[in-house]
Amino acid sequence: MADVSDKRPATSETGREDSKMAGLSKASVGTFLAKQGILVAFVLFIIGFTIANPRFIDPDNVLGVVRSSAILGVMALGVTFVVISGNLDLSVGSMMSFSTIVVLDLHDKIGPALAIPAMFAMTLCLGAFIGFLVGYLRLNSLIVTLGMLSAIHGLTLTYSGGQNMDIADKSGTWFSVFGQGEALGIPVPILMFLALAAALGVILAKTPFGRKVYAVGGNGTAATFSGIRRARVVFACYLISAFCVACAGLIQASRSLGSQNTVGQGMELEVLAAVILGGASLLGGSGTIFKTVIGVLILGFIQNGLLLVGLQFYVQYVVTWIIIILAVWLDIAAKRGRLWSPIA
Amino acid sequence: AQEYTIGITQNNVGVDSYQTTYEQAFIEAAEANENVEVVVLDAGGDVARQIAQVEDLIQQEVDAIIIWPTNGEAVIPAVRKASQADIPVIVTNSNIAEPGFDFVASFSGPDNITQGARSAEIMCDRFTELGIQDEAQIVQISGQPGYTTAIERAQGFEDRLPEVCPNVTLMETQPGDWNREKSQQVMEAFLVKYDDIDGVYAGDDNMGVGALNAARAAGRSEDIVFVGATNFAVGYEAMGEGDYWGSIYQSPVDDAEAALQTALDVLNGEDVPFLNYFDTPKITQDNMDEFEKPVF
Amino acid sequence: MKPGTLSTFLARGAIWGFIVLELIFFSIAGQFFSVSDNAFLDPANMLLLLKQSAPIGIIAMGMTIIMINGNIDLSVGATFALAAVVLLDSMTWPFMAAMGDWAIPLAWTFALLTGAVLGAINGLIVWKTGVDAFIVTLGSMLGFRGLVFMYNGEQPTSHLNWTLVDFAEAQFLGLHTATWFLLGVTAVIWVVMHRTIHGRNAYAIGDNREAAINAGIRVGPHMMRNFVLIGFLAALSAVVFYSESGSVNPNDGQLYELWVITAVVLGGTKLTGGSGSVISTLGGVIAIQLLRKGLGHIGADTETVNLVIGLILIAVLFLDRQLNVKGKEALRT
Amino acid sequence: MTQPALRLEGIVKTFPGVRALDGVSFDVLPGEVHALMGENGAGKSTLMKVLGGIHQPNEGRILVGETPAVMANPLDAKGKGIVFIHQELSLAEELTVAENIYLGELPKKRWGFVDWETLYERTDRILKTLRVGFDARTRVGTLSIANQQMVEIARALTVDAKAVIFDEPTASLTDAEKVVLFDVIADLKSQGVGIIYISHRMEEIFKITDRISVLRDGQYRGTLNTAETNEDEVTQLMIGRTLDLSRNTSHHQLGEVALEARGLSCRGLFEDISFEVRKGEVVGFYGLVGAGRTEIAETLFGLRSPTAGSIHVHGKEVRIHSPAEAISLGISLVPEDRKSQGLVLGMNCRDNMTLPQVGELSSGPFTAEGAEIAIFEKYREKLDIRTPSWKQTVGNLSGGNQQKIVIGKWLSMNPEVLIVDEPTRGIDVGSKSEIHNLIRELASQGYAVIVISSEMPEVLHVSDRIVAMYSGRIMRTFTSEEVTEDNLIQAISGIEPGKSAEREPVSA
Ligand SMILES: Nc1ncnc2c1ncn2[C@@H]1O[C@H](COP(=O)(O)OP(=O)(O)OP(=O)(O)O)[C@@H](O)[C@H]1O
Ligand SMILES: Nc1ncnc2c1ncn2[C@@H]1O[C@H](COP(=O)(O)OP(=O)(O)OP(=O)(O)O)[C@@H](O)[C@H]1O
Ligand SMILES: [Mg+2]
Ligand SMILES: [Mg+2]
Repeated sequence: MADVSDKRPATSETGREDSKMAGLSKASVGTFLAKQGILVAFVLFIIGFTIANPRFIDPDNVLGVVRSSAILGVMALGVTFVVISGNLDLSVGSMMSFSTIVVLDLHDKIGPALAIPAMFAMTLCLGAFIGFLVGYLRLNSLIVTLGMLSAIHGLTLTYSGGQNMDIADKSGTWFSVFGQGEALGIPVPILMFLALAAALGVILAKTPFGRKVYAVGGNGTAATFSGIRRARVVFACYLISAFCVACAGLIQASRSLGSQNTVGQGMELEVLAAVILGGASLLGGSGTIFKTVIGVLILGFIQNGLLLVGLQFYVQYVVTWIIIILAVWLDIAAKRGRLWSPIA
Repeated sequence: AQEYTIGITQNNVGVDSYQTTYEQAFIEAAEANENVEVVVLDAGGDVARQIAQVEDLIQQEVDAIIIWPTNGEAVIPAVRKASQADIPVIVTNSNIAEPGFDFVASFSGPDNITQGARSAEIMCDRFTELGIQDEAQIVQISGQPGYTTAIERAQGFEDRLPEVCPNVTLMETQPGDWNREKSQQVMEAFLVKYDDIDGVYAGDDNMGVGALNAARAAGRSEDIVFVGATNFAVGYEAMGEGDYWGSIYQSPVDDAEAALQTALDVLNGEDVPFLNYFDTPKITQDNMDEFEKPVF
Repeated sequence: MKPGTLSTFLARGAIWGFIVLELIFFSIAGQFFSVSDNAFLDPANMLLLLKQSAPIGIIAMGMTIIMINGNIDLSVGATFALAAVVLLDSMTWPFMAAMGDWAIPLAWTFALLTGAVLGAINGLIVWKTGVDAFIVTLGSMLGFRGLVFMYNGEQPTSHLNWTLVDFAEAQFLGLHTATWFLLGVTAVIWVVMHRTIHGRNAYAIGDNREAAINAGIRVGPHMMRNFVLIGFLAALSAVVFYSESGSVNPNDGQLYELWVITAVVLGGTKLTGGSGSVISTLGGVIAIQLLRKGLGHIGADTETVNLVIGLILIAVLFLDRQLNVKGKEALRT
Repeated sequence: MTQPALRLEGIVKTFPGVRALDGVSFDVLPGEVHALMGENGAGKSTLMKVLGGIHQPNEGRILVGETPAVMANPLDAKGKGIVFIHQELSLAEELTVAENIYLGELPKKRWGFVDWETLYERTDRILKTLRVGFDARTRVGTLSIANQQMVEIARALTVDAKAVIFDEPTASLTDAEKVVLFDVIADLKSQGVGIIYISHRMEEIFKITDRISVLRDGQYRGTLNTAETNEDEVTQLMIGRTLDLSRNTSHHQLGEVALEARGLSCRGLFEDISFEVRKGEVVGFYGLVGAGRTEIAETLFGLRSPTAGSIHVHGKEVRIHSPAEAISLGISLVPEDRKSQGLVLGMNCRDNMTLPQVGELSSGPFTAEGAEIAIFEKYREKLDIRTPSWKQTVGNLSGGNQQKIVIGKWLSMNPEVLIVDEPTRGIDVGSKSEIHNLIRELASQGYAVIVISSEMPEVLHVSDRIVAMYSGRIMRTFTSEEVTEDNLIQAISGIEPGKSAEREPVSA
């Protein structure tokens, strides 16, 4: 549209430019904070813990923390998809117990080469079942996965007869590579975590499927109106989550070559905390894999840091509480540009 | 003989294989005896649920109630209700608190305090063998916070250790929640934090093996004496491999059978001692051949 | 009858229909599997059912409001435990011990205050920081639990007061003390939700928070009041339950939040807020308790109980939705 | 001169990357209807939100009467007698009409109990003056959008207002309801209330307002006396040029039948709908709210299952089970409600616009961001979408610009059959005529277009044929030569020439 009346004096034009330039650095710091508030929080914790106990950043310790966070982390990657698509997955903990027990049991029965794919298939079936209920039947995901938390636990107990599951020949199996192996000096669990994070991060950020996940979580109705098959997307998210759980179960099983039925119990909330700490909204439509990784690391380092400082576990609880809230608060305060909530 | 219906409410089946094996052994023992029918309930670790289950058993008019308390004190009023309804109550595995003794016919189970003490002795003996009884530093990984068994074992251990090995230092205690994985994480942190760890006491073998795994990964398992309790199959194997020093032998099958037998004895009007401890001997690499490998 | 009333009734009534199904099933199955000669439907057993529903039920009433508000509270289990610790421990304080049985009401007050204060802490954080209630209470679930442990280490906190136990075990008009509390709380919350301005605003805020803000409702303090309320109710639940049992393990109340939420959602309250009813929540609570009791009655083992409870939750949800869908013209979105 | 009821001085409001208001000053006299006009995104709603205490201005001040007032929050504004009827519906759907109207100030009894009697009585009194067909106890969620808008409007009558702000109140109202609204405004006016009236509809502006203030790019452009000006002058001030708004006279070569419905029915919603759209043709669907037009569109788009009848695309009978299938058949739908159906508000502009084709655009397994940005830029220019960049979150755009994103989203699909449902709701005059031209242009390129609209001028302007609907049935189909305003109104009111006035309606 032609516009002739819009003339401003040249001086004011440049004046505005100048003020923009001056504001730029400040503004860009602001935007950075707003975008990566959680990262900033993370760095602050690291510094704090290091001052409290310098061993904290000992490379061995760091590797150790990342390695033991890997199991939680791998699960959190999958749950990130589910949460972004606007749903919840509380069943990952007991599903992980299931995969661990199954793969350990099958290891001795049919050998690791068959046990691993068999376990993945079974875990994916569970994921597909949840995906069907939540995606196609549109049942409330919180209750469905809460129900599955209990049901899968029952399934695991039935499968194992409630017994611990241990591999008979612990030293003679290559199966231990997933949990205890190293490549290039880096533990395999970390490599698996990073590889999965990279792959899933790309899927989420760079593929049409990822875009659809955001759309379905952001506004499911609008997504349907845009020709997105919502049920299919949700279904796929649960499959991804189950796949990640299976990977976590694999690492877990391989790490100790034996396990109890409750190995993943209670992890669902930790996983969710990591995802949320990473800034994903429970309402769906927001979050990224990178931030989830940060969320996972924050949780892992908090736990480890507090152990190193030597606090009683219950003091750790309290400190974890404070840190989680501070981290999320910092994150959203940076986003909205003010510390206190505008709610009257 | 007379037909009896016996109800049992367990603490938390499925949380570890000890309790699961106990449940199975209990059912098998009951099936083997044609005079008994059993109602087997699981409180899932929740006191409220356990109290409700006792109420339900009273309502169902069973002949005797066996209870594995989730909390040795909280169940006292429920137990009182049972005794007011003239139903004898047998406590199993971990005892209820003293004010409840009046309402209980008998206790049958292991003595967790003694177990803790024995673990301390095993540890001390080993240190003495190695000649480090005057400088050794140890850490403890305890069971799920708040559970009687966990508390009693820790207490027995901590009380006994200074008596037998006054110069051994217990540097730190952290809970491993009866969980192998959790215990492994705790141990990983200990290994970073302390350059010199000579011994680890774990509240059960499951956690003990978790700690062992951590030490193995760090290449420090050789230098550490691992002592647990409730000898699990994994612990037994690790002992066989020479990585794990000792534990306390406690069979859930004995535990369950003792509980059922005590209940039957009470019902048959026999004289039963109030405290019916079954023996839980020490097991170490030295004497492990005398024991069968645990089934759980 | 207005169009839609029937379907609303069916939808709202789904949980009661389910309860009836459960009763029928367990009565019949009980004939075959139960070792007991007493019928499942025995009135005394049903009265027990109500009593046993109280600990979860009282908290669920508070959770209903919180969820109608569009929030959630995961810390109720820990609040429950901490209030219980205060209740039982305070009675051993020297000046309280000196008061004899008069210490009881005071101890109750302390416990209830504890709950309210913990709720206020949650509410204040939600209000002032704008952090989502899910995260705030997920954090305080840990934090409050930490406080419980700090109070008395890993030891259980106990104080067995038989006066208190007798009071808690008493029956009035056939109903147990706990049942009276449950029904009383349900009635009060019902009145609050349907008759008071606070209750109506709760619906409005959950339904469309922006609209509520635009209309000048002070959303922050409103939500805070609800958190105080649920903290209070969690403490009340503890007071009712621990008066009878007299001892609290530091990890008591774990997973209560999940059961409470399940009951509330089974009762038809939307997780997104804006709609829900305390009466249906009561139905949800009873349905869960019935399930546990019934499975115990027919002697199901642990594996089966876990499996069945999980699948039934899903089945109820499915049933509920089938009934709901028929009421609306289906737009396939 | 009388004391102004309300006065704004030098208001500045910035959002990250946007200077939404740039020193705006104007005043409203008591008993005056003051129009606020401007293009989409000019800052009208933002200015009103500043007045209503929803936003805080960066600079400038507000005077109510003579006293400077700070509106820290909506409650403050309300307390100072400023009532705000929002552009986007701001209602709690689960609550009743009465509760919504008195939201935030339900009448109280002792102990915080609601005084239901007073509430219902007052509400019913208000509803009576609004002549609506629902009562105080109706749940708002069951009302049509138009009726929900009436509930919003009813809020203006609850308090002793000094000033009432109407932000595009007529965007989803039909003529009958508009008449009621104008009566209400006249009434308020006679009580000496100052009224700010925002609308993109010239005829309304000239019918009811006294003065017109114009905003452009967040800047105040001047105030005109309505009686002394005309549409061209206002348009010139708003967009810098004048427009030609007339009836459609152009005709394209019509091609084969692109889409045909035969005896299509959906129980309770519409019955026995038969029509066809040819390539190159624009068919307008006109009718009252609730006539069932949206439902027909939804059925064609695979969102509803018809209970009878058939749909034919290019002569072949098809069954459409989902929007995805409809899209693959070349059908696009610009939905009625942009907020809930059209947009993912939390997503950025580009992603929203390319959402339906994100899969097709992809290069290999990855999204083709460059191609997507190109599409966005193309339609940003074509539709004059005002946004700092494609990265802007759609929820932060002005209402009209949001609508343009939805339109762009479906245009960019190059559909063979384009269905647009109320396409220009909330769109400014300039862009509106752009969109109309675009629709004509698409038709000339051989697309088949269905336009559903409740605005008669719009239907008349763009359509080759007009289908008049009443209560779920097609009453009559007009060619653009036959149609007059009179016979169109007759048809949509259920009056058929030569027959008795009422036919039995489909829905209850
Ligand atoms: N919360 C916000 N964050 C960022 N930008 C905003 C926000 N709200 C409004 N804007 C921007 O401010 C400008 C003015 O928007 P406003 O809603 O006031 O326009 P309007 O005149 O009401 O337009 P319409 O006629 O389309 O309703 C637009 O460019 C819009 O994108
Ligand atoms: N009188 C009414 N009372 C309650 N709801 C109604 C009424 N009329 C219509 N509705 C609902 O309002 C919505 C809008 O009406 P509908 O889409 O049928 O009309 P339409 O012909 O598309 O008109 P428009 O496009 O102008 O809204 C529909 O969901 C319909 O169910
Ligand atoms: Mg606007
Ligand atoms: Mg419509």
